[in-house]
Amino acid sequence: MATVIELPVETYKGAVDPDWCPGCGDFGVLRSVQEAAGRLGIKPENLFVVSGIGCSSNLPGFIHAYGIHSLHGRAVPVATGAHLANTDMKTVITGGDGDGYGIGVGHLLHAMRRNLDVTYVVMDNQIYGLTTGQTSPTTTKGHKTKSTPQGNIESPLNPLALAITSGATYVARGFSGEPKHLVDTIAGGMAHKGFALIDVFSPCVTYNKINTYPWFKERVYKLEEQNWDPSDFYKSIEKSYEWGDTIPLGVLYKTEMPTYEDGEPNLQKGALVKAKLGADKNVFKELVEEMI
Amino acid sequence: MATVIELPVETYKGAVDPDWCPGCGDFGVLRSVQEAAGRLGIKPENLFVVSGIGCSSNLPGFIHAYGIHSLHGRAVPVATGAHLANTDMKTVITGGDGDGYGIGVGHLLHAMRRNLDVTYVVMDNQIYGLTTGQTSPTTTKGHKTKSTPQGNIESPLNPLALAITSGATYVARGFSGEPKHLVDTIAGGMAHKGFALIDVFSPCVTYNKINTYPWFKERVYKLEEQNWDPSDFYKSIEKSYEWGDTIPLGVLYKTEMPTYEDGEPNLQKGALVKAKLGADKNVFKELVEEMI
Amino acid sequence: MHEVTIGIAGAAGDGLDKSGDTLARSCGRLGLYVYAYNSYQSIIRGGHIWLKVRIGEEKVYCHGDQLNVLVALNQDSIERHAGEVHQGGAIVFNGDRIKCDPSLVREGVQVLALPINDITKDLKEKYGPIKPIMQNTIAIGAVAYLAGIGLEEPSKVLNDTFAHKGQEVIDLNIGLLTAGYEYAKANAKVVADGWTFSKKRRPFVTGNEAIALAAYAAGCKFYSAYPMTPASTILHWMAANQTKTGILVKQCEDELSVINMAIGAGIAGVRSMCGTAGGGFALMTEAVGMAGIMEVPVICVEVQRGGPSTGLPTKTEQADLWQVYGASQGEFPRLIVAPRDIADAYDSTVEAFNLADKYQLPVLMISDLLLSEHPETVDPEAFPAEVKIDRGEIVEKWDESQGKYKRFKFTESGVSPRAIPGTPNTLYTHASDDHDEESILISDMFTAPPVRRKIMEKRQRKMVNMLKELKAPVLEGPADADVTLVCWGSTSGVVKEAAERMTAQGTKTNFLVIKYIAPFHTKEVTEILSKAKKKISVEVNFTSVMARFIRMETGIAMDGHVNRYDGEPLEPQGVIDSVKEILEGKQKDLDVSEAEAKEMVYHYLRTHSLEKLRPVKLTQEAANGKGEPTWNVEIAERVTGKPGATMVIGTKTGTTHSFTKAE
Amino acid sequence: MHEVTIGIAGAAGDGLDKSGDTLARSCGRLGLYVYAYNSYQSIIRGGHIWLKVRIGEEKVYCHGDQLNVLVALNQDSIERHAGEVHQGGAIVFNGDRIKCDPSLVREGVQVLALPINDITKDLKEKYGPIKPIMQNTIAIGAVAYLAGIGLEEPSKVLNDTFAHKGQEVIDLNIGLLTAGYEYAKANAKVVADGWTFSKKRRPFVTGNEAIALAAYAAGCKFYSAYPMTPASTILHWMAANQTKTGILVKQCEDELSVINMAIGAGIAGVRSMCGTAGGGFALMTEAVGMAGIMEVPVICVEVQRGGPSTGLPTKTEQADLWQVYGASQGEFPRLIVAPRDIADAYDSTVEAFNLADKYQLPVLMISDLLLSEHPETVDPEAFPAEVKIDRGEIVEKWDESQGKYKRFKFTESGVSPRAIPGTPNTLYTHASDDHDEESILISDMFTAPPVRRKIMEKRQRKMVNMLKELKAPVLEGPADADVTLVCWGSTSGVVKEAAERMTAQGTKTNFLVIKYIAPFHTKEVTEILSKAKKKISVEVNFTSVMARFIRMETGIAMDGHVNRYDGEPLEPQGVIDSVKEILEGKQKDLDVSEAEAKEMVYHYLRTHSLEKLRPVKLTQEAANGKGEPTWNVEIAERVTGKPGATMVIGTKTGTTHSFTKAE
Ligand SMILES: Cc1ncc(C[n+]2csc(CCOP(=O)(O)OP(=O)(O)O)c2C)c(N)n1
Ligand SMILES: Cc1ncc(C[n+]2csc(CCOP(=O)(O)OP(=O)(O)O)c2C)c(N)n1
Ligand code: SF4
Ligand code: SF4
Ligand SMILES: [Mg+2]
Ligand SMILES: [Mg+2]
Repeated sequence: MATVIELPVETYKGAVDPDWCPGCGDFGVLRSVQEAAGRLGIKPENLFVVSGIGCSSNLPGFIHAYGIHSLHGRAVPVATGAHLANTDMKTVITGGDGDGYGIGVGHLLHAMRRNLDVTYVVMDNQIYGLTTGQTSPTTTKGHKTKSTPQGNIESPLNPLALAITSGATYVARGFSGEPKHLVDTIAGGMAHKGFALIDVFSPCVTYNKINTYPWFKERVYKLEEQNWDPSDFYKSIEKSYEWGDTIPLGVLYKTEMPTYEDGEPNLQKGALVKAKLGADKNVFKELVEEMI
Repeated sequence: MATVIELPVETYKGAVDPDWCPGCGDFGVLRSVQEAAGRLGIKPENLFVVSGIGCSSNLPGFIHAYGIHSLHGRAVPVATGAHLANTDMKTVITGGDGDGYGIGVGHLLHAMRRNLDVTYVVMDNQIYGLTTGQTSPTTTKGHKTKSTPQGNIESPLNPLALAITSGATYVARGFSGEPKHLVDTIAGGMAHKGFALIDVFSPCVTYNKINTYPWFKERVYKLEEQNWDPSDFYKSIEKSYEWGDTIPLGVLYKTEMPTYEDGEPNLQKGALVKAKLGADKNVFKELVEEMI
Repeated sequence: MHEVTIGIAGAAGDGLDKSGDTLARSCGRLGLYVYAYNSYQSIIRGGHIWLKVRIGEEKVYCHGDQLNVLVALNQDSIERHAGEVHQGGAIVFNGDRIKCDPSLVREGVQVLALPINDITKDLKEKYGPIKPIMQNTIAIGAVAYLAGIGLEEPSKVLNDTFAHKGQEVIDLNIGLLTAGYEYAKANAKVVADGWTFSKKRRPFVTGNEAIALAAYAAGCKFYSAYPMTPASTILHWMAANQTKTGILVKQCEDELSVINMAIGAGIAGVRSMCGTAGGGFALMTEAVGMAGIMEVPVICVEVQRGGPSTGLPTKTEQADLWQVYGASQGEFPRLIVAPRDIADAYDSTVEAFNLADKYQLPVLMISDLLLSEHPETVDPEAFPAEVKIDRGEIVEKWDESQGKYKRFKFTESGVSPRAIPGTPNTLYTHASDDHDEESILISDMFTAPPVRRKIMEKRQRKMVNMLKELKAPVLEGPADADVTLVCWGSTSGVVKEAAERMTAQGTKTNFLVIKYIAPFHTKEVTEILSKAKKKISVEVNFTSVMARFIRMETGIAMDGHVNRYDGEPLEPQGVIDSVKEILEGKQKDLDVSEAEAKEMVYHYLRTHSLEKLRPVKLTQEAANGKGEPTWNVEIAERVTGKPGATMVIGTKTGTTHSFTKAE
Repeated sequence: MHEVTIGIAGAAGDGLDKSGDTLARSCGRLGLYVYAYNSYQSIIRGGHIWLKVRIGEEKVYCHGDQLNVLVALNQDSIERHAGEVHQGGAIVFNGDRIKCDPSLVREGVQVLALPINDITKDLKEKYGPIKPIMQNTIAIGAVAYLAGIGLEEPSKVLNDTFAHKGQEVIDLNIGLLTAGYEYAKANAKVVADGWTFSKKRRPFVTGNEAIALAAYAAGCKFYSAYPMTPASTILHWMAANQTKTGILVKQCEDELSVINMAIGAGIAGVRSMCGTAGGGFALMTEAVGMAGIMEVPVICVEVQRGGPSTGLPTKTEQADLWQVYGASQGEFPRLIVAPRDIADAYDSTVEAFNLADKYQLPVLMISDLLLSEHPETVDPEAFPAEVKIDRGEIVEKWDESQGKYKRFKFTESGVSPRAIPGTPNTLYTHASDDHDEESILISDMFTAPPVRRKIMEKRQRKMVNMLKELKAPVLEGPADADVTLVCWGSTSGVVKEAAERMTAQGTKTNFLVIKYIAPFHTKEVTEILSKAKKKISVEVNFTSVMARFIRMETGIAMDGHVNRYDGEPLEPQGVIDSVKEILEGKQKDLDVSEAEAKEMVYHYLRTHSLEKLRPVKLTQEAANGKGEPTWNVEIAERVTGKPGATMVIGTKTGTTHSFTKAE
C-alpha cells in the first residue's frame, strides 16, 4: 500500500456555498467528510459523493468531487451502480434520515447484507427538513410535527441495530457538535473495507425543537473513551439500544468480512469502466453456436 | 370476552384447489392458517387474507375469506389500509420470502415498528418460486440459482432478528413439515395483539434442492420443548442467529406493547367503515371560518 | 375594473407569507376579491421569495401582470423588482437598512423609505426590541393605507392571528401596523381607494385546502400521503384537522405505501384518498392499474410541479399529463380529471368520490402547483357543507338462496354490484391477476380467451357509460370569436383574462378549458374545434401536452402554441403578446433577450460569489467567431462603479462563452 | 410455400419445450426456417401449454394458423386441439394412456396412437423404466418421420443436448427417438417431405436472447434486473454467460434498485442496461426522468405482457405504449424504440447503446412477450460479432487552462461533451434538480428563468437532432395498395403474412411498421398515411394505442382497427377476416360465438371441479327475460353421456346466467 499523502480540506471546497439554515448540523458533517477525505488522501476526482433528496442530500453540490444528487430514497442503488462500475473510485453516500431510513430503507438493508464496500453517512435530524418538518422514521414517539400534530404514534427505528443485524461491518455514530470525533469516525468508515454506516446527529435547528444541540450535548459520550470493544456482535446490538440520559458516540461495531466486490467474478480483473468494449470474437462465436 | 366458538377447517375451503406443485410446502401453510382461524373462531367474512405476488402469494385465492391478492411486495401496505379501514376484521398477510423480505422489506420494517395489529405468515422457501428459481433474500450464500449460476454471493438476511429489532411483538418460526406446531404458532400470532411475524420453512420442491424437507427435518427442534422464555429481547435476538446443525422453531420473542391502533385517535370510536359519511355541519363551518 | 396589486419580496424565512396573509384576509373580510401567488424557492432560508397579492372589487382570476405597490424586505428585492412598479404606484421598505437607487424607479412612483427606528420608538420602549420579522407588520400598515383598505380590518385579522399568543403580542402587532399606516398617511398618497366594501366575508383558500375540505364533506375517512411539494399542504391540513374531521391521516414510509394503503382502505369500503406530486406519483403508477383491475374506488391527487425529475420543486408546470394518462401497464378504466380553479377543485373532489364509487375505479385528479398552493378568495357558497353522496350499487345483504355472489358479474353497464368485505355470503378475492366473474384467476391454469375478452369489455364499458354523465366542455366568451384559446388546469384563469382583454382590444377571443381527460368528450370537442377559426393552445410546458392530447382524441391540430417553461406561471399580457405573434405568423423567437441576458449575468454572479459586481451595459455582437451572435456584457463593481469583468453570452444557446475578470 | 406446423400440447412440467427445441434445432441445422410460439400459463406445473413449431423452406414470420401435426401429451390436449389438425395431418399421442375420440378428428387426419409400452420394451430392459418426460422423445421421433426431416439431425441435437449427462443418457434418448421414428414409418404416411435442406446452420433464438447477445457485442458491462416474466430470460442468459462476457450481472431487491443501479453505472461511464416487464417498469418510471435530466446514457428494456396489473403474466399484449411514453413526470429527451423481430432486436440494441451515448439520454426499448420469448431461426449474418461502437463526444482530458469544464454546456446540438467521472479537472455534480451549464442547481436559491429556459431547450434539441439520423419507416408491399395495415412490434410478422396473403388473394395490401416512437417521423408517416387508401391498425390490445399515438403525431385517424385482447397473439387468417369485415363496413361483432360459449363452459367446469362433465349441445335463445340473447348449453357426463347440467350464458355480456345441475 502506498503511503497516504494527506490533502488539505480546501481541496474539496465546492463550487457554491451551502444554503442550509445558519446553524444546521449539516455544515459540520460536510466539513467532516471533507477532512476525512483529505486525511485519507483521496483525490477529488477519485471520489463519488452520492445522495438522495433532502436538505442533507444537497451535500454533493457543496463538495468538490464527482457528485450524484439523485432521487429521494435512491442514493444507495445509484451509488451501488456507480461504485460497481468504477471500483477505482471511493464512494461515499450522504443523506438524511428520511431518505435513508424511510423511503430508502429497503435498499439500505440489502446493500448492508451485501457488505458493499461503500461508506454511508446519514445526517440524522429526526425530522423531514426540506419538506418543512414532518415526522421521520427516527422521530421520537410523541413528537408533534406538521404531519403528527397530536404527537407521533410510531416507534422510531434503531438504525444502528438495523445495520449490525443486517450485515454492515462498520457501524458508528457521530454528532455534528463533536467535529473532531466525527472526522475520526467518518475517516474510519471510509478506510474500512466493507459497508460502513455512520449515523450522525445533525440537528435541524428550524424544525426539530426537541433534539437540539444542547439536548445531545447533555447526553452523548464517546465509546472510544470507555475502551469499548466493537468486535462483539451481540454486545454491540445491546449497546445500540442505549438511549436516554446517556447516548454513545463512536464505533459500536466493526468486523472484517469478505465484501460483495470480493465475491463478484467480474470485478477480479479491475474496474469495469476500464475494460475493453465489444465482444471477443471467439466467445461470441461460442455463444452463437450454443443457439444452433 | 365472548367464549370462542371453534369452526371446522372446511369453513375456509376455497373455491378452487391450489395449483401448487405436488409436495409444495405451501399446502401445509394454507391448511395451518385455516385451522388457526377455525381454532380462534374467526368467521370467514371477518377475515382478510392479503398477499402480494408469488406462488405462496396465491394463497388468498385458495381460502374462503375476503382475499386480497395484490402486487408483488405490496401486501403489507394494502393490508395496512384494509385493516385500518375495518378494524373489526382480522387481517392476516401471507406471502413469500421474495415478496416480504426482498421487494417488500421496507414496508415490513415500517409496519413492524408501528406494531400494527396484524399477522404476517411468510412462506420462506429461500427461492423465487413463481419466476422459476432465482435467488431470494434468504437464499443461502453459495447457492447456485438461475440468476446466480456461480453461486449466490450475498449473505441472507435474518428475518427473525430483523423483526425483533424492528419492533414486532410476536416473532416466531414454523415449518410446513410440522403441521401441528405450525397451527399453534400461527394461531398464537393471530391471537396476539400487535404485529406477529411468522417465518415458515415452506420448501419449494421444484427449485430449491438444498433446503428440502429432509434438510429441515434433520435440523429443526421446538423451542417450546426446551422451555424457551420468549420475553428476553436480547436473548431472543441471539437465538435468532442459531442456524446450522440445529434450527429452532416456535415463538422466539413475544411482548405486550401498545399497538398503532391504540395510539390512533380516529380508531377509538370503532371501525372507520362503520362511521357516518359526510361532514358535521358545525365542524365544517368552523373549518371554513378558519380560512376567513 | 377596480383593482390593485401588491408585491412583497424578500428572502425565505423573512415571514413574508404571514404578511401577505394579513393583507389578503383583511380584503377578503371586507368583501374584496384576492388572488395571491407566491414565487418561492425550495430552500428553507435565504432563497428569494416574491409574493404577489392582487386585489379587486370584482373577482380576479389570476395574479395578473400589474404591480402597484412593492414591499421590499431586502436590498436584492429592490434591485429585482423596483422597476416593475407602475406609474402611480409606490415602493415601501425599511429605510434604515435598504437603499433605493432612483435610477431603478419609473417616473411617477413614490418611494417610501420607512424610518423604522424612529417610528417604533414608543413601541420599543413598551415592548422591548422589535424582531426583524415583526417589521413586516409596519410595512403592511403602510400598504393598508396605500391600498385604501383602512386600519380596522387588518387590526382585527392580527387580533385573530395572535389570539393564542396573548394580548401583549396582539397589542404590539397592532401598534406596528398603526405606526406604518400613520407614517404612510403622513408621507404618501394613496395608490388605490374608493372601494365599495360589500363586507361579504369570503374564505381565502388554496386549491389544496379546497380538495381537503371537499374530501371531508364527501365522507372521506382515510388519507395517506408522503410529504412532497406541492401536495404536502393537503397532508398538513388533513393532519391539523384530523380530530375534527375523523379522517384517519397516515404519513407513510414512501409513495408506494401511500397508494397501496389507500387502495387497501378502498377495498375495505371506506372512501379513501391520497395525494402527491409528480415524482411521488411516478412511484404510484403500478398500483393504479391494480385498482383498475380490482375495480376499487380510490382517489389520487397528482399535483404537478416543475420537472423533469426533482426539477424545480417550487415552480409551477403542466407537464405530467402523459405520466398520469400512462400510469400503469395495460388498459383499464379510470377517470382523469383536472380541476381548473379552487371552486372547481372542491366540486371535482366531491364528484371524484361519487364517480369512483359508482364506477368502481380509481380517479386521478391532476392539479398543478399554481392551483394547489396559491390562495384566493372564494365565495362561501362554493363550499357547501352538505354534498351529494352516491356510493353506487352496493350489495347490503346476500342470501345463499340468491346463488353465488359474483363480485365481477358481467353486466351491460360494466358495473358489478359491490359487496363490502365483512358482508356474509359474498366472499371473494380481489386479484391483480385477471379473473372471471367470480374472481377466479384466469391467468394461471385456467386461461380461457373468451372469458378474458368479456371481462376486458365489461371493464371498458364503464368508460363509455361514465362519459355520458360528465359535463362536456363549452366555449367561454364570444361564440363568433376569431381566436379560440385552449387550456387546462390553473392556466384557465390567465387565459380567461387574456381572452377578455383581447376581445376588449378588438380581437374577439373565446376559450375552451379541458377538464375531463379520460374519458374524453371527443364528439363535443371535435365539434367546437372544427368550427374554431384560429386555435391556440396555452400551457405551462414545452411540448404542448394538452394540444397533443386533443389531437390524439380528435385529430385536430392547433394553429399555434403558447408555452412557458422557465418556472414561472403565464401572465395575461405574455399570453396576449404570444398569441398576437402567432396571428401575425411570426416564428417564435427563442433568442436571449437583453433583459434575460442581464438576468443570466446576475445568475452567474450569484452562483460564483461575485455579488459585489453587477451588469451595467449589454451590447449585441453579430459576428465574433463564437458560432452565434452574443451579448457582450460590461460588469462593474457595485459600490465603486469600476470595471469588474466582462462576460459574453450566446444569444442562441445562452451559453457563457467567457467570463473575464478585469485586471 | 413449403411448410409444416407441428403443435405440442400438454401440461406445465411435461418438458414439452425441450421436445420442441430438439425439433426446431434439428430443422435449423438442416437449413429450414422455424418459428415457434409457446402459449403457456404462469403456474409451474399443471397449466396447459401449447407449443406451435412452424417450419418452412422459406423464412416464416409468425406461427401462422395451420396445424399439420398434433402431439398431445395428455387427454385434455386431445380434446382442445384434435379438431384443429388440417386434412392430411396427423395426431400423435401415447396410446397407452390417452384416447382420441374419432368424432373430434377431421376427415383425412391420421391418428397415431403410439404403443409406448410395446415399442420401448428393449430400451427398458437395457436402461430401466423410462421417465414420463422422456416419452416426449418418442413422439418427437414420430414427428421427425411425419415432418420428413429424418433421424440424423435430431439424433445429433440430442447428442449435443445430453453431452454433459454422459453416453448412456444420449444412447437412451436416441433410442427413444428412433423407436418413435420407426413406429411412425411403419404405421403412418409422411405429412411433409421433399424438403431441400440448404444445411445453412441457423441459430434458433428468442428476442430476449438477441437483445442480450447484442448488448454483449455493443460493449455492455452492467446488467441489472429483477426477475419478471417475460423479461427474465434476459437475466438468465446474462447470468449463465457472465464469466464469458465479463458483464456484471446484478439481481436487485426490486425494480427501483434495478434502474437506479443501471443509471449509477451509466453515470460512472460503463454501458449499462436493465430489463423488466410492464409491472416492473411502472416502478422504474421515476428514475427514467432522472436519467433524462442528468443526461445519462442507459438502456431499459420493457417487455409487455397481458395486463392490466399482474394481468396475464404469460400472455402477449401491446398495451404499455402510454406507460413507456408517459414514464416519469415532466419533459425530457429519450429514445423510445420498439423492435419488430429478432434480427431487428439485435440491431436495435446495438443502436440503442450508440444513441444513448451519443445523445446522452435513456433509451427505452419496448418489446412484447411474443417477440421476447418465441424463438425463431435467424440468419447468422444478422448477429455480427463486430458492431459499430460510438461513445459520442467524450472529454478524455481537460486542462485548467481551458477554463472551467461545463458538463451541461449549452450547445447548438444539445449535446454537451461528457467527461467520465475519474477524469481530473472536470468535476461536476449529476443533479436531478434542474441546473445550469456548470451543474449548479437552479431549483434552489438561484432560480433564473432564462437559464431554465435555455437548459430546457438544449435538452429538447437532442430530440430534433436524433430524429435526423433515425431511419424513417417505409411502406412494405405494393405501393399502389388498396389497404395499408399499420402495426408495431412482433405483430409485424403476422401483418406481413396477412398482407401478402391478401395481395395474393386479390386485395392489394401493404403495411407500415412503426419502430421509433420518440422522436417520431411525423413528416414521413404523415406523407405515407395521407396517401394510403384504407388505413387499418393491427394491434394486440383493446384501445389501439399505436393508432392513437399516430393520430397524435400526424392528426391522421385509421379507417379501422383490428384488435385482439384475449391473451392470444394475432394470426394471419384472423387479421385477414377482420380486415375484410372492416372493408365491408361491418360493425365488429362482440357477441359470444358458439365456439367461445363452449370454451366458457369448459372454463366453468374446470374452475368448479366438474371435469367429469362436458358440453354437448349449445342452442341460442333470443327472448328469455335475461335482458339479452343467451346460449343454452346442455352438459353431459363425460363417461356415461347422461345429462349432467344445463348452463345459460349471455350472448352479449358473457355472464353465466345460471348453472343448474341435473337432478
Ligand atoms: C419520491 C419523492 N417523494 C417525496 C419527496 C419530497 N421530499 C424531499 S426531501 C424529503 C424528506 C427529507 O428528509 P430527510 O431525508 O430526513 O432530509 P433532511 O431534509 O431532513 O435533511 C421529502 C419527503 C421527493 N423528493 N421524492
Ligand atoms: C413489480 C414486480 N416485479 C416482479 C414480479 C415477478 N415476480 C412474481 S413472483 C416473484 C418472486 C416470488 O418469490 P417469493 O415471494 O419468494 O414467492 P414464491 O414464489 O417463492 O412463493 C417475482 C419476482 C412481479 N410480479 N412484480
Ligand atoms: S431546515 Fe433543518 S435540516 Fe434543513 S437546512 Fe434548515 S436546519 Fe438544516
Ligand atoms: S415452484 Fe416451488 S414454491 Fe412454487 S408451487 Fe412449485 S414447489 Fe411450490
Ligand atoms: Mg432528516
Ligand atoms: Mg420464495
